[in-house]
Amino acid sequence: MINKVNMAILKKKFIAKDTIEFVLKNEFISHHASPGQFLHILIDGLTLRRPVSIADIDKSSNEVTIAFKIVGTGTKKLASYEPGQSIDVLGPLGNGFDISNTHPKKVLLIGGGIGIPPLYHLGKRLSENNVKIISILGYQTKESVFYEREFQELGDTYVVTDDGTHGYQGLVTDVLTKVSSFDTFYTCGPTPMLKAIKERLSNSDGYVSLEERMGCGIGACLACVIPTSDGEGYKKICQDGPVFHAKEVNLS
Amino acid sequence: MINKVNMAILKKKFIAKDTIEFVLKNEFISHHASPGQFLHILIDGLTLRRPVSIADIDKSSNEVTIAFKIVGTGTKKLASYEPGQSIDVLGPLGNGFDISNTHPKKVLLIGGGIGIPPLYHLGKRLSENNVKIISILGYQTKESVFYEREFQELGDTYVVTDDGTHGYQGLVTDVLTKVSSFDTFYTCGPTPMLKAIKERLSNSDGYVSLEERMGCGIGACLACVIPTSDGEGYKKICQDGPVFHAKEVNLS
Amino acid sequence: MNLSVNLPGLSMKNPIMPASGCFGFGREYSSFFDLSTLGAVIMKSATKNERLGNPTPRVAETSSGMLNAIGLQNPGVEKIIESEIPFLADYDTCIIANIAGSSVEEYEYVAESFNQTDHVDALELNISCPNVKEGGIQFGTDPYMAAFVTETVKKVTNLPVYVKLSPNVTDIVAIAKAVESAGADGLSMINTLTGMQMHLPSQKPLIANKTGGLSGPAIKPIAIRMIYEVKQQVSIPIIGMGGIANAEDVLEFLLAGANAVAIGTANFNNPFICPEIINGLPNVLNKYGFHSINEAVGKGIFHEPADLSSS
Amino acid sequence: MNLSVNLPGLSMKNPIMPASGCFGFGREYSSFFDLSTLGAVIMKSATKNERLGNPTPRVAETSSGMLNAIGLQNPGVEKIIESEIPFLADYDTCIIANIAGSSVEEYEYVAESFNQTDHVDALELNISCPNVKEGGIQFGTDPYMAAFVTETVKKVTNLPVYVKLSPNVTDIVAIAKAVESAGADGLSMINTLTGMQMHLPSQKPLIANKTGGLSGPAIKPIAIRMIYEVKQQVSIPIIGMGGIANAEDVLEFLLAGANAVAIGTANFNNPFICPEIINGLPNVLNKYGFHSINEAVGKGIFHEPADLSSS
Ligand SMILES: Cc1cc2nc3c(=O)[nH]c(=O)nc-3n(C[C@H](O)[C@H](O)[C@H](O)COP(=O)(O)OP(=O)(O)OC[C@H]3O[C@@H](n4cnc5c(N)ncnc54)[C@H](O)[C@@H]3O)c2cc1C
Ligand SMILES: Cc1cc2nc3c(=O)[nH]c(=O)nc-3n(C[C@H](O)[C@H](O)[C@H](O)COP(=O)(O)OP(=O)(O)OC[C@H]3O[C@@H](n4cnc5c(N)ncnc54)[C@H](O)[C@@H]3O)c2cc1C
Ligand SMILES: Cc1cc2nc3c(=O)[nH]c(=O)nc-3n(C[C@H](O)[C@H](O)[C@H](O)COP(=O)(O)O)c2cc1C
Ligand SMILES: Cc1cc2nc3c(=O)[nH]c(=O)nc-3n(C[C@H](O)[C@H](O)[C@H](O)COP(=O)(O)O)c2cc1C
Ligand code: FES
Ligand code: FES
Repeated sequence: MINKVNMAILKKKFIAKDTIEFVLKNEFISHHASPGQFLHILIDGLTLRRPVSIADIDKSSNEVTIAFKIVGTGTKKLASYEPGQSIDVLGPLGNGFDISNTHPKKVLLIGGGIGIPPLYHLGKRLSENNVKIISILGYQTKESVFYEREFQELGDTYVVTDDGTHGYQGLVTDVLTKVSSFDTFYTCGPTPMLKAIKERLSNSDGYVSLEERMGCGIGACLACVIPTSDGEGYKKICQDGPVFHAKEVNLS
Repeated sequence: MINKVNMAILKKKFIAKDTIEFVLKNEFISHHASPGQFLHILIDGLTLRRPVSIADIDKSSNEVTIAFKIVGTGTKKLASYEPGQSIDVLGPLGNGFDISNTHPKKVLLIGGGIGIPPLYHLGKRLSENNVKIISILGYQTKESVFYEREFQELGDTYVVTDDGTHGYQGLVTDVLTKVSSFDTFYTCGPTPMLKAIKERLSNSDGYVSLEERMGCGIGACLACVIPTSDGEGYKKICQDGPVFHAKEVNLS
Repeated sequence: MNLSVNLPGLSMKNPIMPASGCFGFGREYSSFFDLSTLGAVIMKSATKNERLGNPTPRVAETSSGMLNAIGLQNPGVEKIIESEIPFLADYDTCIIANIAGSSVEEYEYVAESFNQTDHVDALELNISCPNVKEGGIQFGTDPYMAAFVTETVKKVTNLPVYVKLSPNVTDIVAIAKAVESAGADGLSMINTLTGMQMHLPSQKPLIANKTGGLSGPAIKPIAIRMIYEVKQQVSIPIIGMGGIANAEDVLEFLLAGANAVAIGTANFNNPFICPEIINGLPNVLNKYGFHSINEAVGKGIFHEPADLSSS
Repeated sequence: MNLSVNLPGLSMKNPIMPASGCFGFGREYSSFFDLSTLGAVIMKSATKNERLGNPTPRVAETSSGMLNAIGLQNPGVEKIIESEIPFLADYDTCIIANIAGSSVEEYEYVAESFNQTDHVDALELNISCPNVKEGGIQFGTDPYMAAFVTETVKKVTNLPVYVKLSPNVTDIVAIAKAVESAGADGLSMINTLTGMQMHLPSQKPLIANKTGGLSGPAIKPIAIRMIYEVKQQVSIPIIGMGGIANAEDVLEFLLAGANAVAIGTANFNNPFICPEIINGLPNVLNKYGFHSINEAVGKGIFHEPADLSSS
């Protein structure tokens, strides 16, 4: 069930360079959203809403956390909002990570940059279900690092930076060898990273969360399609995704 | 001299229905502006600035007062600004009321609705120079009345409302007969009112302050012209005006 | 307040309908509100066969607008008749089928296909899609071609035909008159303006298709002008669209000469926009002294008593 | 960073100039900043005799844009040469004279008149003003007429001629090629799109002239698209304009194929916009890896290796 709601901004925090965390309050979203789902946020003066993943939920207090990076007009404007204001949100949107049907014992989370927030929400839920979590987190540079401690609390965490200023130097795929076996991987981040992971882990069961520029966010406008791997059709990232089984879609 | 300045909003007050008064702070404007001049205000999200007259100035505290009515998108947005914020202003603009060269002993101010604010600034300056002030103020209805007490402090004041809910019922021209002699009149308000006054007081010396939709506000774009009464040319309201000698321009 | 509007084939409870391509086939929006509140639904363009559309990115934000190059992705007319129309037919609203094609034969085929169902009330002939390589806009920029495809479709369909005009033309009145002469029952205007945005980081056009169609409030003044011009030269009704975002905008379109209006881009901003506008319309009409929709239609067309301009 | 640009007749220290009609003859803006910082100044359109323009209101705000119908008000070419050019000539900047007319003879007359002064560096031929009853846009919407007026002006002037194109056309490439063949030294694009706004309280068009020209950020995607299309088909330089509001926008125009740019509406928003953009440009060029203006020109024109779109 999707709704258009107002979410009050309770807290605002700069958690890394150009990266902001909002704690928002809304009962409907906090009770209906699952890991991997996103919010479609109306930003003053803009025509199109902006999709931002849910990074955490506290059902008891109806709090919903998001974390986003300032990359353009929309995120810059969103970053100017202050606690006390509220934002118009369409959500929860999309199909999140499938965690009800599968019963992995040990999972690998691989996040790149601003793809990390939805994995945190996922990791927390899985860890509540006693799943063992290993995380690989990739950032550009030391200043961009966020949620490192939070992931460490969930389990073994490997941090890489492009320039080696924090953690290992290199790409998330460079530390894959350090990880022993796992049942399922879940990944979210820039497309080149997802492609590399899909190739490297082609023998493993896994899920990728994708991004695309969106119009409606609800499956009506066909802005956000991705070809399916059978070459026969398209899936809508906003409605069928953003999370897909790694084998289902064609990343090109 | 014109400048682009930031003016901090010090105070905000609803002074009548849909009518807001801002006290702004800026040294440059407070020291350079004369009665009848206006500010060209940049409003978030809009392409064109909006002209608003200066309603009062306190040079000692560098405070500049404006009063405006919510009539459309721009004024609505402006009305949403709060003390603590500041506004981007181009000013002081235009040619104000000529009070240095003439030496009237007794003047008549005739204001209609949102044309009243610049007359208040004028009245205060004149009254400091020991000029006797008589005012006629016209409003739509009781709820729209503002600055009545302020004008009474300057001198005899006649208030009219269209519907008679406050003061006399009728138009400002209906109470003209109550006013004994005066040296000069100054008027600002809706064009039909200005026309009626110009006709009724065609034998008197007087000045009208005009309004027109503006582009640049500084005389470059020719958006705001008014035909001169000799039929031979145009004047620019933003630069040559907004105040003109009543005989100079053709109100049609 | 009586909001009803009667146009060829369309007996509508109000003049508000979602625009083609911005509402899919109604399914997604039906979870937000009862589609029976709408005057009509204009479906996404249908082609003969399934189309997969253009590569992504397909949309981009622009100042007060957006670019799109979806590329007429749709499951093909048969699937639409089978799977989508029965869903919509359950609602108490008019159904307009938008048809597109790469050739006159394709338009003909698709138009004829819709004769199979009883649930479609009118056709909207999309001769103005800027986002496909062949067909689409080329039919909409040449009066002769526009008339020819209109005539062809009129021959095979038993439904009223609204021709959707492209704003990317020197003389929209000429196209409007040509399709009227060719038998169009109404006009739909405007489709998007062809635009482009450069993506600075990659130094190439942001939209994968390079150009896209510009829609949203940015284009409203162009839509109003074109409707105003066309209204004075044709006698068939006009469904107006282009940047409508609130009930005041609807009245602006009515005054300029639209008989009803469609709402596109604004659905993305607010999925409840159509019912909100329907609810707001009586107050706005009232405020400006109107007692019905028809009373406002074309009221803003202003014939100057004399030429006051000093050229 | 080297911002200099050399175009026919224009040896400019940077590619930034205020657009015609948005800067008068520079006097008012000279109180805000030193006009010598500008690459060039394009003057308000000049006609043979003084023109008083259209009735007011002449401007209206639209979403991310504005409508204007000034109607080419200007003191006439003689007065401009006498009183305005000497003022501008005192600054170290190029001067472009924009010329307009109701007839080919008028264009010819005005163009020839500018031979009297040594201070004008180039002519901009306004065949695209939508705000006057006769002339202007009619020359800009027909390739034959556009070529004819270009050719005529070229014969009488000793200055390079930049032809200012109208976006209100089906095929801007055809017009661009026609004026190139007729001898144009450059193009200036785009002028405003014809638009209209309805004023609800009075139930008539807000602009007294009814229609006006739409400018500002709203039209930027249309300008970018047209420059991109034209650049690939002509070899003369392009002065780009339409909605530029910051240095990033300038780079977008350069990538699409503009050699220099003009800034119109944004001057009203911020009278310091031209010097601010000039100051900001080096950083923006740097950020995206460019070392000069010329390096960026046309860099965004992207020839797809193969056709990836599935029509
Ligand atoms: C399902 C989904 C979930 C997302 N979750 C998050 C999140 O949790 N935190 C976060 O910071 N960002 C997230 N994003 C990306 C976010 O939506 C974009 O960064 C944002 O829309 C950019 O808007 P803008 O106006 O600031 O940038 P624009 O000015 O529009 O563009 C600036 C740059 O942002 C990038 N961009 C723009 N739109 C998108 C998009 N839809 N997807 C990816 N990149 C884009 C482009 O590379 C562009 O160069 C998510 C995107 C999707 C589709
Ligand atoms: C020199 C000058 C001084 C002014 N001083 C004041 C003042 O002190 N207080 C005040 O409240 N208003 C003043 N105005 C009018 C004020 O500028 C307009 O009310 C304002 O620009 C409307 O903007 P908007 O976006 O809210 O309205 P819009 O949405 O643009 O229009 C709403 C309505 O406002 C009216 N309007 C719009 N622009 C103007 C304009 N330039 N002049 C007159 N009416 C307009 C129109 O009738 C229109 O129907 C002044 C105007 C001028 C030219
Ligand atoms: C994402 C999107 C997809 C569209 N698809 C179609 C389409 O398939 N067929 C069509 O005739 N018009 C299509 N249009 C054009 C709209 O129906 C409408 O004419 C245009 O967007 C102007 O209205 P607006 O400004 O309210 O969006 C589409 C527009 C958008 C934004
Ligand atoms: C108020 C105004 C007056 C204009 N007058 C002229 C003119 O006299 N001659 C001309 O060629 N273009 C004129 N233009 C068009 C501009 O030069 C420019 O081509 C157009 O506005 C697009 O640029 P912009 O979006 O930066 O304003 C005028 C534009 C505006 C807004
Ligand atoms: S954004 Fe509209 S279908 Fe996905
Ligand atoms: S507003 Fe530009 S000349 Fe007056």
